[in-house]
Amino acid sequence: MLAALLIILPLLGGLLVLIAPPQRAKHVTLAVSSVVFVYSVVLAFIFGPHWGTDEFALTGAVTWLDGIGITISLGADSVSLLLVLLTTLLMPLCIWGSFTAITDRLREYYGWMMLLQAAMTGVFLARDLIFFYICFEFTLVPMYFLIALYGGSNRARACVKFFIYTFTGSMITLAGLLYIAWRYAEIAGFWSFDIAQLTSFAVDGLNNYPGLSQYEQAWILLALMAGFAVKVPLFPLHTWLPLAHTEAPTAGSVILAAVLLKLGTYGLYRFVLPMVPLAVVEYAPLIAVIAIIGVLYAALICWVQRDVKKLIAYSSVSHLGFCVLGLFALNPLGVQGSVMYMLNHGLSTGALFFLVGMIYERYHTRDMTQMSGLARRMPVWAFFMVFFVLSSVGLPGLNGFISEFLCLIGAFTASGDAGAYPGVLGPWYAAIAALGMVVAAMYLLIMVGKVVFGPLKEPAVHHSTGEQSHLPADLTLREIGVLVPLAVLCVYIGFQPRTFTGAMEGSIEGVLAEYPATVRQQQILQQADLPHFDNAGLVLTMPESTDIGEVNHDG
Amino acid sequence: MADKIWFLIPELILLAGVVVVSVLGLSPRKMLRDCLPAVTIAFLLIACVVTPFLYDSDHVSRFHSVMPMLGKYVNMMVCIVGILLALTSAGLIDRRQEASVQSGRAVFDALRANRGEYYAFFLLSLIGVMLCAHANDLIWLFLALELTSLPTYVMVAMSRPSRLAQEAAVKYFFLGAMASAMFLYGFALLYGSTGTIVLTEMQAVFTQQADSEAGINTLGIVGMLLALLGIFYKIAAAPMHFYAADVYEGAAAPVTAFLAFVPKTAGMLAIIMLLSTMGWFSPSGNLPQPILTMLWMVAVLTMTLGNIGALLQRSVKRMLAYSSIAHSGYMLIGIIAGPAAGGTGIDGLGAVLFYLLAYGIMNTAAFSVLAGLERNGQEIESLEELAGMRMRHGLMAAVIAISAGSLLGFPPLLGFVGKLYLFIAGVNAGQIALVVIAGLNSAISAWYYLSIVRQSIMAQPGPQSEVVVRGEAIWPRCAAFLAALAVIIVPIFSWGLMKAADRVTNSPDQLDLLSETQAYQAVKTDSRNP
Amino acid sequence: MTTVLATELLTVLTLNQYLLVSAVLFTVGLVGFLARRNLIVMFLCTELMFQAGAIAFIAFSRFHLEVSGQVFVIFILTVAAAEAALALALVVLLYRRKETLNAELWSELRE
Amino acid sequence: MIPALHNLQFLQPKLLPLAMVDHHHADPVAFPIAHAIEAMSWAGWILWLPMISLVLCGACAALRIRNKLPAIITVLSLAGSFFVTLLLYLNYHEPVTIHLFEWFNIAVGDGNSFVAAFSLYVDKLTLLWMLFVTGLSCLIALYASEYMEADLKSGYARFFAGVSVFVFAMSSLVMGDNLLMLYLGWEGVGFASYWLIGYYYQKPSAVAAAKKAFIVNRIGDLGLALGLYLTWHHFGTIQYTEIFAAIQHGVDAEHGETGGWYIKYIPFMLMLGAFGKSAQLPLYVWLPDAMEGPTPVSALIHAATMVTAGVYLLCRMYPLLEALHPLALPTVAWIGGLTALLAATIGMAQFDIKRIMAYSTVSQLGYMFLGVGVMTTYGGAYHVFTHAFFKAVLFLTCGAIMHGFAGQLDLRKVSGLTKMPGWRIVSWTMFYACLCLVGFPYISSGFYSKDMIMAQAFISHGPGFTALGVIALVTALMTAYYTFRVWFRVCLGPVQYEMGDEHHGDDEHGDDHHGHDKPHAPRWAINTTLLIITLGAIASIVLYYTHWGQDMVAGSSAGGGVPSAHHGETHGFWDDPHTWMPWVASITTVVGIIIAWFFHLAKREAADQLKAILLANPIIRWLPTAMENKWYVDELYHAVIRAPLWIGGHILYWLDMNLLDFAIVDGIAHLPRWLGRAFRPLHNGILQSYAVSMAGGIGLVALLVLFMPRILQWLGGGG
Repeated sequence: MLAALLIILPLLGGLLVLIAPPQRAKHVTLAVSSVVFVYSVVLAFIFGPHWGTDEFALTGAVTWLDGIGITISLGADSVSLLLVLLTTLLMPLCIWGSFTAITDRLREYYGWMMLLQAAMTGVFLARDLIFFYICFEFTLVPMYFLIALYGGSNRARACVKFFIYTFTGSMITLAGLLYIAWRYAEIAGFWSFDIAQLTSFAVDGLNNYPGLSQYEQAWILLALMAGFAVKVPLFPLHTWLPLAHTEAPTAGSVILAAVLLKLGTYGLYRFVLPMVPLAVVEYAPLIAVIAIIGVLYAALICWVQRDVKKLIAYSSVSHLGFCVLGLFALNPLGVQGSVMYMLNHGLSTGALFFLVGMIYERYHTRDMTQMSGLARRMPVWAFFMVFFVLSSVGLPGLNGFISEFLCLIGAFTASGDAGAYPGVLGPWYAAIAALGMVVAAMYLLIMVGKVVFGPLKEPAVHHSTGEQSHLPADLTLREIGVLVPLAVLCVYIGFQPRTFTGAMEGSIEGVLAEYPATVRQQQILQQADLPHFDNAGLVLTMPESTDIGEVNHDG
Repeated sequence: MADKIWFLIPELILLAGVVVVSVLGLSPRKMLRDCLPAVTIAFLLIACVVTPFLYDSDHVSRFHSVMPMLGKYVNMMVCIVGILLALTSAGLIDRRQEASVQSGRAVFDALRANRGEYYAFFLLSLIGVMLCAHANDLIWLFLALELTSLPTYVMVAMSRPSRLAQEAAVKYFFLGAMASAMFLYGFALLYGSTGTIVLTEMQAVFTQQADSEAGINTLGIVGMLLALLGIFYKIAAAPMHFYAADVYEGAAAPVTAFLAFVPKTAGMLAIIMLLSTMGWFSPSGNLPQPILTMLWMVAVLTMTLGNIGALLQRSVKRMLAYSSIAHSGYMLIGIIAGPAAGGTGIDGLGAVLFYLLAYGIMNTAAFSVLAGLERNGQEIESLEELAGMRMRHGLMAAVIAISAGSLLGFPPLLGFVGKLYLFIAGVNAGQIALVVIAGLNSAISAWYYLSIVRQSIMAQPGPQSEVVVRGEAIWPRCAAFLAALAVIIVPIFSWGLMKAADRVTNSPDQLDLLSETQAYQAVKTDSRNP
Repeated sequence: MTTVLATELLTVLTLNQYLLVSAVLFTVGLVGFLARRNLIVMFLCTELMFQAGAIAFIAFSRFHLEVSGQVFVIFILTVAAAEAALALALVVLLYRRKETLNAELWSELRE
Repeated sequence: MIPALHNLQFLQPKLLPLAMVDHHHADPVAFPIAHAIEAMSWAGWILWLPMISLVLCGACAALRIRNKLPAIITVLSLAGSFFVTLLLYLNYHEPVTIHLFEWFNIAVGDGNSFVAAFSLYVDKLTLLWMLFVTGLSCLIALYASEYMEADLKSGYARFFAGVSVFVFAMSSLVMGDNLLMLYLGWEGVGFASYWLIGYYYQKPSAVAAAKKAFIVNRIGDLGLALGLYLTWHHFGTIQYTEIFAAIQHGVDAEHGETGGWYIKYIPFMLMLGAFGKSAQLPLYVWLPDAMEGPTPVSALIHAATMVTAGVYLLCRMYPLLEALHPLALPTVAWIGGLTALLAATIGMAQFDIKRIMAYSTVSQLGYMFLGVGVMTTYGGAYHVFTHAFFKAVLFLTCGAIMHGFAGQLDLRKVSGLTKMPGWRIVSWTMFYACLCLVGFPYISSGFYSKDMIMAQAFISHGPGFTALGVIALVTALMTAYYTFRVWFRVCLGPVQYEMGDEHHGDDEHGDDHHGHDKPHAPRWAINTTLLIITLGAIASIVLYYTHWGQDMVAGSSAGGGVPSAHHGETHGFWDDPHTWMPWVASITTVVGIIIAWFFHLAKREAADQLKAILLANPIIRWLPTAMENKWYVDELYHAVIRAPLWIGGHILYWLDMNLLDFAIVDGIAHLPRWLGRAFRPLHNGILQSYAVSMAGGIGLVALLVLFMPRILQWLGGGG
């Protein structure tokens, strides 16, 4: 039950905050979250031999609703542990970053942060569907209150929209998950929500009964996408995001972008890909097209934004499109890229939200037209801004490039004729999505050009709010301290992605285990329908064994 | 006969309580009058404690009922929620009179005092519910239902000295009488179809009919439909739900809480009793198609109409009234699923019973907050009056937010566990569409539950909410706190409760099957954690 | 064949005819309940519906040659009496308030 | 030689291009391929030294060090890099790869991995490029240490950090042993260019130019990325060694079939990248604007080194270009030729000397592409080499003028530089560089390299190559004209000048008007640098005669483009273009210089008269106007690409907010509410109406129950 402490400690921290004096709340939470971070790093070492494999370690379970098969079972494989590390790293930074921004209702604020951390960690560690769902949903509550109590002027609308949108989606997801569990129960004779069991059942069946049919899988895919796609968010289900981001307090935006959105992609990775391979193979092109539309659509919208924060929010939509595209490439490169994207987007977009927050704390505005050339007033800030923008743009040598590149090359090579992992996308998908790279450079650099560079123009501080910022013109050491770890990681990942990609290899191979056979099977079916389906000379290399039941693990 | 009396001991205890409180209520000594809620609670506690000892296997095996174990769970549930409700009601009745007695402006006049009667009716109604669980013939069921309802009519009327309360009572009573007539007529047809009023015998007859070529005869089906529709009035299910909003709004908050739980429980029990005669325990295990169709439609209509109705409300009580309608719809999923559907040990009825308890607790929490605060001597009602509660009454704000979350079915609160169980039961019975509709309904309901949260936690106090103060009696707020605590803590231990709810609906011969399933699950659990 | 005595008429009455009467009574009660505005009349209509049930019970009891249906009727009458008492009490209460028994005037509680 | 056009097999879907390309060499792609060695990892210091310099400069910036320390650090480390490069050159025996550290290594199934390590691919082409890159960088950094001294208080460290980044990125571009490392350098130099163009970040034009450079380059990078993906897809590797091995192996048995039809797009995708980086049509527009950066940057990045990356890429990937598509090289040639011509026409009509140099760079880059395209990679690479030196000199002299005259760059406002004290070195090195640029016979390096390219255009057979040769000659004429137009105007003639309005550095340090009223001549750092680089330019003539350059190119992947036999065969004068080309080119050049002399020195007013005449003529008027306005290409791009996208962005945003969010999402969210409102009248508070509703509801339910089987049947039948 080593992993359980990752959830329990923040919960205890939350309780501790409630009894601490308000002015000490931030220190308490910072201490607790730092301890959790250190502990998670220790766990990463304890996890040691399991890195690079698809095994789950740090497992443990407590029975809860036994008769209906619900246990609280935890465990981590390499991907989930990495995401846990991302969470535990960001949380102390968020708390540290909020020291001056939050001035009232301190205990509640930090209490919610702790709860949020517990819930997010729970999502990544859950090995039981229902426990996963509980944590997945519960993240809404702290976020709701963070926006509702500490947000901007339009926060009421933002938090309700955020809540209801994601809640609606996940209700449908719950139905889909229950359906899988039911089918399992029908055959097994008892209910179980163990993710591993259900996954193996969904694909391979149980006791000589077949797994889920393609028709069922399609419906389940739809149900699961309803929840996860909203969370990601995929076009056209993204409209809650800009609003929520714009209104949330800085730390809230950071967490929202860095971790909460990843819950959606993590859901896709953990449930959609392994559980419904037949449907995924059938609908991956459609999802990829939606993702690509999202990439370009959001990118163009970013271009015309005036509010910096909204711009970055829309850029999240655009970026996560790449992430989903990589996921549905269904080959190791794409999925590696996608998981890397989850980490990298967390680091760079998180940092960008921090930076915007720092500006907002000083000038109480984020309107691009009101400020210009801030590099002159705050060179350190400008350095970090440009740095993270470049990371976000995908400059090689920084982290963003790694993931973007892998996602695109994954999608590119995901054509039916690819060797070990044939896919259902292809060059065109990647080529069109890659236009997003260009547009991303446009809108981000235009933003930088307007805000960071150019002749100095500082917004008049709104006296109506009555609060003159107590902060110095440029960043304080605390603020630099928040950004530096992120920047260091960005560079490290940029030059040593192997640390991470190698760690995830096994898990990703496990997730993709079904796909080569499934795709080939579908190709055979398609070919039966259309003997000359590609006049461009695409020749299929057909494996000798085309039995879908036989899965070729290592070729 | 003795066996029957044996199981009625809790009811008899409460009956004694009725006598005691109605006498005590007339006492000229204020202290005695003031301890009426305590006395009520004491009797409820005794009844609750006594119950488990009654259900030993020896007696149960001699108890000829469709569901011999049902009473155990229901008695305890009713007593526990009853305690919360009694706390909520404390200080409600005769407030004006007591105040003038207190200030010395008037002397106590026993003829004008209602407090004793109120608690007597309170207990009588609870007795009605308990009797529903023990019913083994139609007469008993009919009388139990009437015993549950009739006191509530009076309670509504006496709950507050307001025209609204009386209007509510009239509507409740008249429409209730119509509904009673309907299910009575349905009972008559059922009797006509089977020639017996004893439920176990009816069950045998219907099973026989179902096995025959002709199937269950039309008279029986029509009678069942009519009886169910009549009883739907008790659970405020569509289309018999129209009264709910008005009545709940008109009655005082504690009584509304009572109405939302007690008649609903009685109705659910009656529905379970009636349906258990028809199909569930037959070899096929299914309800007849028309019944199922009707239940399905009613479930969908109920939850949808309840939720969309609630969306428009500015009055919290009205909103919760509609939400109560919607919750009946959710519970009907469990009814549709039926007991032990699919042979996987998931019991739809258990889910309903568990949900009733959950609903009783969380709903009481919400209403207790309304009862515990007041504005100009009136209990608070509208959303505007909740505004900024967080700053003035932080604990109450937390309670109402928690109960709203739980009513919404938000994990990991009690309402979620209940709803999850219902959904699993529904899916288990193959009712995927129904569960999806229920899920979407939950999403719709998020709108108005969130508006409660938003008003109480986020909004700044407005002119209407600034004058909201704590009520005189501390007990409603205690009830609110206890219930909210339960909403948070009970989920952790809910499997014990579920198991209790699960076993009750199984007839004795099925208990063996259940233990087998559990043994299987034990094996499964072992294989999972080698 | 042309002249039939009333007693004979009773003996040839079948279950269906009783049920028909019961159903008609029930319908009359229901329609009356829906159509009339006077609270007392409305209450009497519900009584009609109750009695329709009672008639059905008695008819079935005779049909099945089983007494419990008739026992049920006793209880129905008792409950009806209880309801009547309650109804009258309420009606009096209301009449004191508004000096009218028109049900439509009591519609303060509404959307 | 080149696959004949009538061979239309490439249009057929199942193309196996390798089998069909008809090479003009007996063994077309025989060049030594590198093999990995363990030793020599010290070569990594070429990359690490600039990196260290970057970190130290960053530290200087953070510590607010306001002296020349950053410059010293940078110059020393770049000198170190150059030294290491030199060592590498001296130790060079055969092509090798040197592994530094793991970067990408991802298993992709079937035991294959996607590998892209930080490894160096060292062959002669690499060394050729690295020698001038590191050498020139070091010198130009030295130059900048003086040039940038006005900015000591604000951006000095930032500038040298940028230079360090650039050298690091350029080194990885050139030395990487795989396409991904090349891509890293590719984007890296783009970023360095962004950094340095936008150095004067308070100048909106500089910021805009930086942005434009980055974004236009990104379009090229997109092509490069797609080329990379295709390469990976087809060859299953992105490492040069393996790609070359596959190419040399001929028909690739393993991947030949699975590569599919799109394999033949690899060259075009790579080309797009090259066009972006090397400012060719249609992506050249960023380079003239890039002159907003400090002049050393223009000299280093936008003239000598970075912009040649495209040529490097084509040389490096020459075997692919040759093998994969018959039209690949002709496309390069045509793009190059047209770019050369277009840029020259624009260059003739500009007044800003730095911009003229910029257009001349674009034009000369066109020559290089032309060279590669007509299959003389040697010519292309050699022109890169010579151009690096003389163009650096030109820019540095321009920079010196700008520095001395407070930002004055208008050639009409500075005159008679040779006669001013202290400007001699500047004007005469400039003179020599101009000679090189125009390719003055025999004494200038440009003569040799340009000649090689133009001659080869007439030798090689390809679609319209002869026309390209003519275009190249016309361009040479124009080049001679506009180059000497600058020199005659600025350096000769009466001593006249008008100071610019620019003061270096910050506005806040306005007291620092050291050069505002009278010009100040350059000091030792600038002069030394100019002299050294000019010496380099002269030295490259020697290298021609020693066949050093030819040797360098021949031993590399670009070896297929080194014509080997043209000196051996003797024909009539007009038979071998290499024989007559020097004469024709020389005459063209001299004519150009004479025209320039006439209009811009002998009779300066004639130029204005000519212009007036041209402008007065309603038929021809558009020509000078269009030339002066750069053929309106920027405006065209704005109207065709940028504006529609921008408007599209606005439309999408509007739709996003109003249609998607408000109408659809909120609309759906409000459906329940509307539905609720529809049911509201039923709750009218009247007892009877409730009863009626209940009864009606029961009736409805009863009806539905009755008819449900039929409804279901109908639904089932209908569905």
